[in-house]
Amino acid sequence: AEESESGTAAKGGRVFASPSARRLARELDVDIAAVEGSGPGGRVSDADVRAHAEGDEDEGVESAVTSAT
Amino acid sequence: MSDTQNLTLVQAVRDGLKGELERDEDVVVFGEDVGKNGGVFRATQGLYDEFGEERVFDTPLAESGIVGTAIGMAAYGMKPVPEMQFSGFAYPAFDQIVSHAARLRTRSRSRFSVPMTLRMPYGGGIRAPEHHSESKEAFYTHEAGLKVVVPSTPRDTKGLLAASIRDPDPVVFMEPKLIYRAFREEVPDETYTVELGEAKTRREGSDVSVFTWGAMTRPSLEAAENLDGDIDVEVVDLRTLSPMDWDSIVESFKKTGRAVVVHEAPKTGGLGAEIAATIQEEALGYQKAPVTRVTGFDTPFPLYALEDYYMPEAARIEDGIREAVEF
Amino acid sequence: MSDTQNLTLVQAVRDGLKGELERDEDVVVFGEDVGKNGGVFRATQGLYDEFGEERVFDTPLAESGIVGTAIGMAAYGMKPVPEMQFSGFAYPAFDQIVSHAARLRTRSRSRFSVPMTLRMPYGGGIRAPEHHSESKEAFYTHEAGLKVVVPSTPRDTKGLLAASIRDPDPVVFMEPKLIYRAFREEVPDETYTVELGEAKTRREGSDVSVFTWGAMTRPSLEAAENLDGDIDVEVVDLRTLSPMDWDSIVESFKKTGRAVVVHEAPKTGGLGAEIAATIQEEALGYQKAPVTRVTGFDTPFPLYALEDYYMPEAARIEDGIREAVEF
Amino acid sequence: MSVLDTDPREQVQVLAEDGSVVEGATVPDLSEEEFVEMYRTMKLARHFDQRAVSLQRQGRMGTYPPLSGQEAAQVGSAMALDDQDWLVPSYREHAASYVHGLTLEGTLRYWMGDERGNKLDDLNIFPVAVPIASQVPHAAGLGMAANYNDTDEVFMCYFGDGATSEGDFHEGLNFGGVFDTPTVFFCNNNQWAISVPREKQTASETIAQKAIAYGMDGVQVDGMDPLAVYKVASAAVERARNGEEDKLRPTLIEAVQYRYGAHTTADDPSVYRQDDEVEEWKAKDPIPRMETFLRDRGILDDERVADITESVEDEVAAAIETAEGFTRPTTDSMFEHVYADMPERLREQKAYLDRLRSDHGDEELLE
Amino acid sequence: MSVLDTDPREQVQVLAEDGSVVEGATVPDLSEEEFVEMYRTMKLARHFDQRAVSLQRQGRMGTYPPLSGQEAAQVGSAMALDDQDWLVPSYREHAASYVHGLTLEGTLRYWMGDERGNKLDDLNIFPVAVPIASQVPHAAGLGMAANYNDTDEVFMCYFGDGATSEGDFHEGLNFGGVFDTPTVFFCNNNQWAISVPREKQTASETIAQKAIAYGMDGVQVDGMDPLAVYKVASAAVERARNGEEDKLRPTLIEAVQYRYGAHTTADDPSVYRQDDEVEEWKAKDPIPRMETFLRDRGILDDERVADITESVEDEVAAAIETAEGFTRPTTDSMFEHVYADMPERLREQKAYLDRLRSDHGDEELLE
Ligand SMILES: Cc1ncc(C[n+]2csc(CCOP(=O)(O)OP(=O)(O)O)c2C)c(N)n1
Ligand SMILES: Cc1ncc(C[n+]2csc(CCOP(=O)(O)OP(=O)(O)O)c2C)c(N)n1
Ligand SMILES: [Mg+2]
Ligand SMILES: [Mg+2]
Ligand SMILES: [Mg+2]
Repeated sequence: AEESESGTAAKGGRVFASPSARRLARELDVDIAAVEGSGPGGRVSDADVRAHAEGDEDEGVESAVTSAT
Repeated sequence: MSDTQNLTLVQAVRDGLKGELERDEDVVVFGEDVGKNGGVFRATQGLYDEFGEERVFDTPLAESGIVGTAIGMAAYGMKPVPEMQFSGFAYPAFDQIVSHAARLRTRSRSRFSVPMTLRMPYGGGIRAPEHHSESKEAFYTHEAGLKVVVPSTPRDTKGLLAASIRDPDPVVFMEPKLIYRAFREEVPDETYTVELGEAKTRREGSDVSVFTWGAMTRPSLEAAENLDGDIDVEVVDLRTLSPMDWDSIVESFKKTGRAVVVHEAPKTGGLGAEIAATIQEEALGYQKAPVTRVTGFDTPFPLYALEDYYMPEAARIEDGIREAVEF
Repeated sequence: MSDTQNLTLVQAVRDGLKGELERDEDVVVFGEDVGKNGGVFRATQGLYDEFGEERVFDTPLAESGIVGTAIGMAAYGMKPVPEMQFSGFAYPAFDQIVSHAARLRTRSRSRFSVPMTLRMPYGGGIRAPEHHSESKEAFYTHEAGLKVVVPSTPRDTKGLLAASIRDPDPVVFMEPKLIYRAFREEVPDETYTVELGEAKTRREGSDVSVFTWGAMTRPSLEAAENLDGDIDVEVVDLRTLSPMDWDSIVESFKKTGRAVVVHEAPKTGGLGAEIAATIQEEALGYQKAPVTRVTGFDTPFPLYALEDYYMPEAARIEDGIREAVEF
Repeated sequence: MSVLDTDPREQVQVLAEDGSVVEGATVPDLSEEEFVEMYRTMKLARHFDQRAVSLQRQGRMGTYPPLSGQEAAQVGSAMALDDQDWLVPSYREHAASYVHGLTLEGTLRYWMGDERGNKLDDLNIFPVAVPIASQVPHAAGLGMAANYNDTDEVFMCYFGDGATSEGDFHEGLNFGGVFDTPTVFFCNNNQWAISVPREKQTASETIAQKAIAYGMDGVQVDGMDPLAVYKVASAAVERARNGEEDKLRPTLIEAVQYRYGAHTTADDPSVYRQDDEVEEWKAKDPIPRMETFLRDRGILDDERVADITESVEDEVAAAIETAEGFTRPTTDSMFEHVYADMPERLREQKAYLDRLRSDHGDEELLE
Repeated sequence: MSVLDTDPREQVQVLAEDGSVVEGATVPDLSEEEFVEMYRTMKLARHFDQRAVSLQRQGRMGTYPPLSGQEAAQVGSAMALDDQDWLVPSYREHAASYVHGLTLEGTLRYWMGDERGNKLDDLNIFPVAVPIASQVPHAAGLGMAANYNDTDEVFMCYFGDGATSEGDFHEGLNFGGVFDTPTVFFCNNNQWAISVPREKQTASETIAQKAIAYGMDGVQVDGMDPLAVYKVASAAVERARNGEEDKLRPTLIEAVQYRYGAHTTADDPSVYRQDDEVEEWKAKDPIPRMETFLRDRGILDDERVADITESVEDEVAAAIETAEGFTRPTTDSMFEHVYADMPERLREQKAYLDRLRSDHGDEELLE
């Protein structure tokens, strides 16, 4: 499942984000493509991902964060 | 009369040399055993008979002397095409290459230049003795003033060699001896150039970009085919390693967001490092996974009982591609 | 009698050599002008008088001969410490360094080894003539079997030099001649070693990691101080460039998520590339910005009228740090 | 006067081409056993060489550099060494190395692609040197170490005619002269550097005269005359070991000889040289020459020759069997001998290769 | 018999140390003007040298390698060249280069850290070569190119005594011999390679005799005797240009001389040599020797000597003024001469440096 997911992500259009933001998005189970970037050229930062996650009432967030620590 | 011939890569070297020898009287070909013997790989076969020993000649066994005299000839206005018998035997000439060939233009503010093409077969996999399997292109790409070219097909070989010989600056022309005779391609009879500094996409793909050159191009394409249907792999043959075609690399990467660099040279300090560093510099925002390096090991190239373990082959490249994609 | 002396870096080289010459009869020091003259930088001053010309001697002017004979001596069981007068004059010995010193152990399955320490002053900024300002550590770090060490302080110099001389493998010991006499430090009189392969954090910080070595350590620290209060900069002096202390690099990077590599060598193919490549390999998920490289240009090192433009200095490093932080 | 004082443009000879002793020449003072040993070793080398070439042809060995024609130079010179002395070879000194203690299976192992053939434990033999002339400074350095340690070892350094064009030849001999090292610089001038004939290698009339540039004596010897080679090499070894008034210890010996076969099994000499040239040189073949000498002295007869032939064949056959029985080197060994202590990154690479092997199996990786 | 056939262990001389003509020596056939020119140029070189050293001391120039004591070797040899011929210098041939057309300000410019001093437009002079002996193969290669193009240019290649130990010296001379190049290999044996005396450089009795290793003639000349140098160099140039039966075109000349001053302004010779050695050699000073010769012949008198002294001082002063008036090279020039076409990455780096300069100002960057 993991494999096909990233496979899809790879095909899912160009997202402009720092790798740390991408990792955070994975950890927070956020779809990076859905995050609005606030950086130059719409780049997605760590903060954007966090803001998105907080605005999003996704249940998985907490467990993802815990399992990452 | 045909317009093309079906040639191996080493035959294309020979054909390229022949074309340039015919085209320009200032071109001379020399080195150890390149005359009557036609080169230990037969890359100069027949040229001695055809052009005579003024144009195609053997030298004493002295690499620094070969490159040093080539520099003198080049500064004088000739277009020398010396051969190093194996890239592992170019080191005695290293000072002449990096201190003089690379710098004569800058030192003399372009009064003198060194339009020399220094041919050398490189790479492993042919069950050769010690020191015969080096691939240390990174030594030359770190020296400003040199160009470094590595062909991967017969057709490119002839065109890149012609472009190198006609280039006003010194070119280290590294020939992938593993594939000297591995396959044939239709090569035009007439002379032509393939522009230096331009990468070539050998296979288009959207999931991951493989950047490679020379003898590693074929196993990279093989790996891509093996993964076909599963992962859509782009394979870019860099062809000129200095100056590098950064635009093509970055563009491909921005498309895929994932990359694998494949080279035979040891990992640490190999060109894969420069490619990874540049990618993250220019396209970090697109980067979905680490640029994976599938390379030789950080060991001297082993004697032949172990050489096949040393060199990347399709299975290893597939693993590397999966690693990049599954990150 | 004091326990320490206040020494410059070049005096620490001398003191380190002296300590090892006293400690081990197998240690010999030789090269061009290292005898009576005490070295063109005075790094061997007085050693000829103290130890006699059996232990400290001049050789003919021939770098390949110097390294080649050192390899013979080392294989025999001695601990030769040859000097290349400038790193730019080590190229004639390149074949001996990469084909033999680096490989004798592997080729003989450890029957023979080459416990040689090849000292060479490197780097620019001293208004020297052509070829005297090279810093091509990347040539040596790409060759498996060599260790590469670059000290940045007098105290480290003595300890790293001792560790290099005692090391069973060949060490290219590159001395930052720009700071040979730039400052002094208390250096213990007794001999001691600073372990090879361990980086040293010169300044702790949390915003960004600067990785550097040798003469670039001081301007890096200066840049960090200048930015103090604004940006909290960590400065890591790598000290051993091969084998590299990857753990320390990655650990620092994981803390800061941003990095700048500072070196004098040309950018393309410099060690900055390997560091950036490894960081993204091992810690991509922590990466907030591209690893920025503040380096020399991809040109031959210029004559002195322009050299200060070539070399990174504090202002340029500050810019690089800001770039990494403001990404 | 020492034989080393011969004008470098003349050629020292003891046995004429027909095996008779040249007029006025003194035969070196060897025992009958030693003479026979010299003969047998040359025969062994010849036979080994033929078998090795055929192993390569059959795909049972990699590229191999044959020595046929060069037996006298190798055996004669190496027999001039004591056990304590060192041999610093190029890549063609299989016979010289054998004389100095290397087994035939050791030689085979190396050319079968296994670095353990270069380990040379307990032997005073330096590893094979492929980069031409690069071993010459090593030999000078070994001599400097011996001087420093005040031993009386001698170092016999071999290289070809082509090697004399390399900078390392020059630097090595110059160091030898300056530091007065106990080195014998032994040039196997076999007339060819692959396809390049001796005359194109240097405009110098002889190689021996190059010694003048280093202040040492140079002497030319008939390299297909084992007794002449032994004589000259012994004199050079003696001078290197014990010195001689007004003379430097090192000597440059040019042993004039011929390579009958290809440069290596990858080479085709018919492209660059005529068969009749080969035939001319075969008239000087050291083995029949030595055999005649020994028969004339009543040391050999048909029966002993037959015995020797048989024992030589047996020895070579046994060596091949042993060599082919050796296990393949482990992949670990590739990582184990880079540094005394394996750096972490190398440990990771070793583990990665192990993983690759277990994931894919050796067949796939070695395809 | 050519003067080049002199035994390499002897020394060719024309002027005795006192300026008289050595018995039996023939004075080269130069006009009065040429003799005076020779004298004037040596004086100019000496004066230039003293001023250059003091410029360095005052911080107005970087490291500089002085030539005092070596004027005769440089001027005598360069005067043997035609305009069409080439000079392939090391780093100390300021006087030879001057004779062959390089301005003094050109020389100063280089040592003032500006590559344009090495541009040498329209001059048949190769750039300064700092890596010792590396220019020797270049000179052989230039000669090969001239042979190929069937010109009759000659290439005069300079190097020091220390340089003869490098592999490149050996390889260059060997190529010269094998390809019979129109090269004069001119060794300025000034007794020292920085602190290493000639005797430690090689065990060879002379440097001239090293020619034997390459099949060419080697000849030793009193390098502080401008007429002897001119004579030998002319003979070598003539042989290089036109050939001679049974002789190779190239010659190795060893000009025995002495460096009065430091190796470079960064060197302190008092550490490694005695003042009285310097004084001994000063007795051979070429300038008074030549002056005596010219006075004896009635070509010079006090007045002309004073005129020459003054004109030399004026010329040097003017050159210094010109050199100090040159603009600093642009930072762009650093990028412009790496390749014929600037690669994109280099263009970016150039733009980056421009940005740095405009952001920070030159003072901050150059601090
Ligand atoms: C530095 C270097 N350059 C080139 C080669 C390739 N090569 C191998 S053997 C050989 C010829 C050597 O000739 P010679 O020194 O006469 O020795 P021989 O093989 O005849 O014994 C050459 C050119 C090499 N091994 N090393
Ligand atoms: C390859 C190389 N090694 C070392 C040096 C440093 N160096 C500069 S000049 C010199 C001595 C040269 O002596 P010599 O050839 O006698 O020339 P001289 O300076 O006496 O004219 C040395 C060792 C160099 N420039 N190049
Ligand atoms: Mg040979
Ligand atoms: Mg060399
Ligand atoms: Mg000198």
